[in-house]
Amino acid sequence: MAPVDAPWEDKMTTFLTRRTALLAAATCAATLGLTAIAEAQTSIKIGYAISRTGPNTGGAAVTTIPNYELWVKEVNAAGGIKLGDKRVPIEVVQYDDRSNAEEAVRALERLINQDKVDFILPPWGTGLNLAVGPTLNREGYPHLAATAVTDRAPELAKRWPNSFWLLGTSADAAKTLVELLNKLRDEKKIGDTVAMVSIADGFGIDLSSAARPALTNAKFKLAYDKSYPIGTQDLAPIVNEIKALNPDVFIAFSYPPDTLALTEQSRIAGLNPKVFYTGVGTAFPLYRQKFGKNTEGVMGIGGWSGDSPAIKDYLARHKAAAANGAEPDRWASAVTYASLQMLQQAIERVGKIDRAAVIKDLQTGTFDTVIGKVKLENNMPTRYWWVGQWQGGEFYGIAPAKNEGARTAIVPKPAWVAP
Amino acid sequence: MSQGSGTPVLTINGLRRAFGGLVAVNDLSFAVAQGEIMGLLGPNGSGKTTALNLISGVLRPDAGTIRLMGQNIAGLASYRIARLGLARTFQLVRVLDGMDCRENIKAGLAFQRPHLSAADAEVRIGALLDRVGLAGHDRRPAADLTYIDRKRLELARALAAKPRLLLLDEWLAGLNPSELAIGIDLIRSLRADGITIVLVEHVMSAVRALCDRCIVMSSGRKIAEGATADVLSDAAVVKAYLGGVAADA
Amino acid sequence: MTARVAGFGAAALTALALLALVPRLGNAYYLALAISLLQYTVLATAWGMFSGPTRYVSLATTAFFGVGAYTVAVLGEILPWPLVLLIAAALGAIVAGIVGLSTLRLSGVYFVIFTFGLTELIRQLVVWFEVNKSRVLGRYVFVDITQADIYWQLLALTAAVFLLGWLIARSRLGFALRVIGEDETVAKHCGINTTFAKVALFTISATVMTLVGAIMAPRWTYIEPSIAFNSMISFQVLIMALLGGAHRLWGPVLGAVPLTLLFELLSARFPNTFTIILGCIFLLIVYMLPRGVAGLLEKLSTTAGGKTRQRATA
Amino acid sequence: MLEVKNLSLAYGLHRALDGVALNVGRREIVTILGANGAGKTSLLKAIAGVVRTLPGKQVRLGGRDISALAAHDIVESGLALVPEGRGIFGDLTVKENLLLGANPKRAREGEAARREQVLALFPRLRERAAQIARTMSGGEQQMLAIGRALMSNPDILLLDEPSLGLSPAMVQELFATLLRVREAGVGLLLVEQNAQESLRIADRGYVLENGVIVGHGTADQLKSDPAVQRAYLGGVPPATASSS
Amino acid sequence: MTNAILTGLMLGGMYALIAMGLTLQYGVARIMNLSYGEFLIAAAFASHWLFTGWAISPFVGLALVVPLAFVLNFAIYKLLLTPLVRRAPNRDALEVDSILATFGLTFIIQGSMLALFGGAYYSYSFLAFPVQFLGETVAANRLAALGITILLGLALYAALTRTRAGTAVRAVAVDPFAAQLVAINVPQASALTFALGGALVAAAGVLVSTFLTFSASSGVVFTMKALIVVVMGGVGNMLGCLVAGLALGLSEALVASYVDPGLTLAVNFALFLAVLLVKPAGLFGRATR
Repeated sequence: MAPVDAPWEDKMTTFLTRRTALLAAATCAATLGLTAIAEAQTSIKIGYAISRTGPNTGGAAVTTIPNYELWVKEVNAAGGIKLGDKRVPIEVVQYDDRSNAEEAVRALERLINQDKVDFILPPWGTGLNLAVGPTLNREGYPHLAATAVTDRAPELAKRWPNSFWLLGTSADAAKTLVELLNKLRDEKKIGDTVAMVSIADGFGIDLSSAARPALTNAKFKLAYDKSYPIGTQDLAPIVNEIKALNPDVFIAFSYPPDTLALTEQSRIAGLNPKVFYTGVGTAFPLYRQKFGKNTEGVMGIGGWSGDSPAIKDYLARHKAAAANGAEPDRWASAVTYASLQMLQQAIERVGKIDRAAVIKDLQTGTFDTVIGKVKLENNMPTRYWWVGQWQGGEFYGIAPAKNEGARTAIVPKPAWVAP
Repeated sequence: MSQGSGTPVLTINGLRRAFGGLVAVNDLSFAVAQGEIMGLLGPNGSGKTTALNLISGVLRPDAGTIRLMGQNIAGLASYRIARLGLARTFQLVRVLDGMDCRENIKAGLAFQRPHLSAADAEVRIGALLDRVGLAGHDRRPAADLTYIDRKRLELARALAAKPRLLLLDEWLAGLNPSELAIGIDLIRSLRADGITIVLVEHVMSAVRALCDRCIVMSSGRKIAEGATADVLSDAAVVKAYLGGVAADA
Repeated sequence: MTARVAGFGAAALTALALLALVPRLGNAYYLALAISLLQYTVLATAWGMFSGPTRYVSLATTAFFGVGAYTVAVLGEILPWPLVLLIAAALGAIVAGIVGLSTLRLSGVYFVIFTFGLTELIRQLVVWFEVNKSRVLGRYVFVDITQADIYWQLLALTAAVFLLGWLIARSRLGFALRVIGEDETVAKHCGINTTFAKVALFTISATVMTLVGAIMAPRWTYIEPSIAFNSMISFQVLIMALLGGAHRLWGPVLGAVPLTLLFELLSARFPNTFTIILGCIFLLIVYMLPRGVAGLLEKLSTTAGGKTRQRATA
Repeated sequence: MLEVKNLSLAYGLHRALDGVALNVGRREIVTILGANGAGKTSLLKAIAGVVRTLPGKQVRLGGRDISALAAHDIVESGLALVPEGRGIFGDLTVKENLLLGANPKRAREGEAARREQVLALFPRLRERAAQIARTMSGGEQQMLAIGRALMSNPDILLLDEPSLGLSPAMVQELFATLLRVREAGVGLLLVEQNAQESLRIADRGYVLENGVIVGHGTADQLKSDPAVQRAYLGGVPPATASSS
Repeated sequence: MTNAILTGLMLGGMYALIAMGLTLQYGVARIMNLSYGEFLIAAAFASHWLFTGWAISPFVGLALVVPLAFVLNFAIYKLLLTPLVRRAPNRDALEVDSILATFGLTFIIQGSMLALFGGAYYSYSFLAFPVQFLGETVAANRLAALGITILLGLALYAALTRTRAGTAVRAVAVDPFAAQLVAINVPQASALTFALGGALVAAAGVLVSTFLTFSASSGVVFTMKALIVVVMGGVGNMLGCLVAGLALGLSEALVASYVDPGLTLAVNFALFLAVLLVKPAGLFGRATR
């Protein structure tokens, strides 16, 4: 199972050391005469426009909004963000972007020009993050995109040096998945027939386009490779056809409603491949709530180090703070929360509202977050969780295997059981 | 076929139109000569209005030909037929309520070829208002007109196009005796302008006063045709139309 | 009359010149808001140009808007900008012509839902094509167009639309449309080619919508079908035009401007209860202003005699 | 039975009816003569309560004031209208149309017997029971319209142009039927452009011109009135007419 | 093949189910209800709440939610829509007004649901096990929904064709003017029919929630789907609704199985557009204008 290598004390020590260093840095900054400016600052205004209505609501409500709220609450409970030697509370300005690119852009322009916010938190989703990219770049605000997956991320990071693409590229995601499958095949745990479906949306198409050549190059047999449109109400024909092909691996680059529907339909049709991998939504607490014991062995995109104390602590805090005790999803939620921690640490290190300096710090600094230590290279993290798996009611990251806290995959997936 | 003088303006041959199982116009043939006023009679539902709708292109015939000045217009779109010189009024008077009188008439002449200059159009509109007895009402909204004035306006609109053939669908219905006399004179004067007229009418006094010839329809078929006086005393016509009471006018 | 037209023209030009200065204010938010106002003004006015006189309620706004946006997504980085706009306009006109010829025999709700279905069909076909043929979904538009450029283009388009609308209203086509709106049967018997008139107007209106989509596209960097073919645009435009009063050329503006501002105000003041408040205000408007804002203005401007003429005069 | 007083109606500025008064007795056929556009149809609609009238009207049915009732309640109180254009439910079957005719509560009792009476009056309806109404011929549709109205067990039946679109033979048949309806104790108010025929079966008549009642009398009086002859009887003096 | 057809039937049944209420509301009460889908989602939430909070089976939930929806919709018609019906000079005007008013209502209902349940996705498992049916494996919840759809459809069809009250409802749809001549209280009948439509959509919401994932903002999808089915079948026509629903469901399943799942919705819309081009008033509608 998961290696529990680092003794508790060690971690504690590192933590303390790190904190001391931070404190030292802050004190340094303060003594360098920045106190005056910090004193003038009675609060830090943070703004965001998020999809509270429209088709993006489902994603934003699970992954983004609770984390923004949790973070603000925690920071303010602790007295605020430390600017120099004093803590300054966060003041929030928020809008609804109505899941609309134009509204999102305008809302941000309002935040910047009317509300004169100090920092901006990004919207949910790839499309909206790309839409607001130019604005944030032009106005020099750091842009910590924690819910966008795009293959152009490296290029975008160059084009907009203020933007940080924390969720990685779909090419990387597909590559990691195929590497995992390759390894499993080498271990003779699976054969080489793969069935792949993808949602006809930027996300699904990017991923399937990347996975297709990767699978073919790795000599996997792609027995089924189709896409389905957003809003498809019954995926039974797809599942039934795949079942007839009896593949070793089932891959679905799907969105939450389809992820649930595909899983349910697979269970009903008795599609029981050795590897069962679904897309966004697999890591949602709703998935476990709906499928209970049947989640065991299901793989999905994302994941986290479920054994790490930081994550466990984060999970507890999230549950305590969110409405109805909702849990975070096991992928982008933690990244989102981590991005907020990074922002906070960068601001505190800079010690004043200096966005250019904060961007610089984000580019170069190292951050202590719930997902571990993060150090960005070319505005992107160096490691991601690309494949996770439900094991014993928790969704653990399993690939890339070199990631700290990676668990070993359970393959083959246990057969579906009656609920 | 034609008993009137000159070439036929309208020649109809074997016209037929059915709605579902109901044959509204059945094998209808007749001709209208230049300058003639032809009465089209028959009980309500006998197919007169359907015939007018077929001629004016509102409906497409199932069979048969309709020649206007020699050109077959059967199945042609209404607007094309209108541009070929056919104008009509409607059983339930149709004026453009949202416009004033001047604009109503302008609608009748603005889309004819060749186009009139704005000044010429104004002159024609004024003359038409005068002619139908609406002088001075140019800017009055059509919706404010009385029933009889609406009828006048509708006629003026139909005349605006300088039609060769004018179809009047119960245009005299609902007029009181003095209005009726004015109306009859007005229609008669149109003939003097060389307009050929097909008149669907129930007001027998007007039919007698105006029509050279009449056609009587019943259940979609032509049951009589001829000089007005002859037709109105025809036994079959009396039975079908006048309701079993013989007429010996 | 001529003096009045000249005076009005001068006033319009002055207003245009003043509006052209908005980007100089240097406030990106005001610019963004102005862009939004212009976008909906043009869309709603174009919508009203066709739907006002003909009373066909169209939900195809998004289809044309999306075609414009997608044209930019595909060609924006390859061809010079004016050429891209030209191609977008041509595509919009062609699609509108085909749609117009095939659908104008539908009436009432059948036309409404048809136009909605059409939008979805175009969107599904674009998706399918991108997925299976070009194998990209979501295109990036990196063109050298600033926010001010977008604003000025929209402003020019707005001016063009109003000028066009004014010219059409004075033209034979405009008069024909008024007659059609009053009574289509009479129109036909007056020698009006009603099909041509309606398709022509539909095409003009659709071309304008396509251009709006094309002009707006560079604002978002990233175009995917769900962004370009967002059906909310159709609904918003419809609602704005109806609320303003589609029976006059300037009616839709009276819906587009206040509603855009209202959306903005509510989403800023009440981000969490935005929808509920919006819904309530909406209902209030429907009950209080049965003939739209334009109807209210007309009512106020007519004397107590009550001779409210409800339809447009040229 | 039916008494109407001071009935006025306006469409916009156009006054379609102005202070109309009339009455119809039990077992009586009353006809309204008038040119197209004189307001005959409006008059029947106004009595039946399906159009909004100007205030001040008084409509009494069997002594009961029904002026303020909604159209459906007027039917309940015993007045049925066969409207111009028949107003049958074209997409429903003949049977269903008749079933709906008996929708008023007053018609429920004895419904089966009344149905038999109606089907006896119009045997064609029995043959066509399962047919969709709009697929029938005009005459059959008219029979259905009258049959449906009779199913509501009316005291007063208003008929707007019942002969419309019927062949002469069928008109004769229809009017014979109307006489039988009268014998059943129903009062009939008849609007008919076929003035000759309607005066033949009517007991009394009113002349309506431009929304105003300008004359009334017994059928015979009206038939011999020269003005009536000129205006509505095609100028044919009925005195010299021989029945065919 | 059997499987694709069976899947298509179940899907088509669902489409017919979600459209049945709308065809009543629009066909009879003449209200173009843009908030229709919101009512469906509201019922889905109610069912979810009853099931997860109180362990009340959705079948029992039907008995609670449906009558409540009836009362609620009746009240909405009486309070919100009657003024519009009264002031509308003709059907077109009522259409515009009802579009605007129910659009506003959409915001209110959706906003309330967002406030109550948040924007997250909801789903629960009920009868989520495979059953053998006609030699094929299908989901029990979908099959149950199909069964109830058929029952509801038959009951409704019988009520509309076999009873006097039902015939009266159809009469209002065919000709509201003539309906008052046979002593039908048209406003009352419209209100009751609107409410019945609301009850049906609530039933659809409860059933759909047993197998579909939904969120507070997914209502509009159902509104549009229902509108398409209704318009394709012919407004106000129950049979047309069923046939159109099944045609869409079958075409979707067959295309998914034999052509390309990516084209299902495109084919659906193409089918819908083609039907309208051939029959401008829908499969079972008659062109009246």
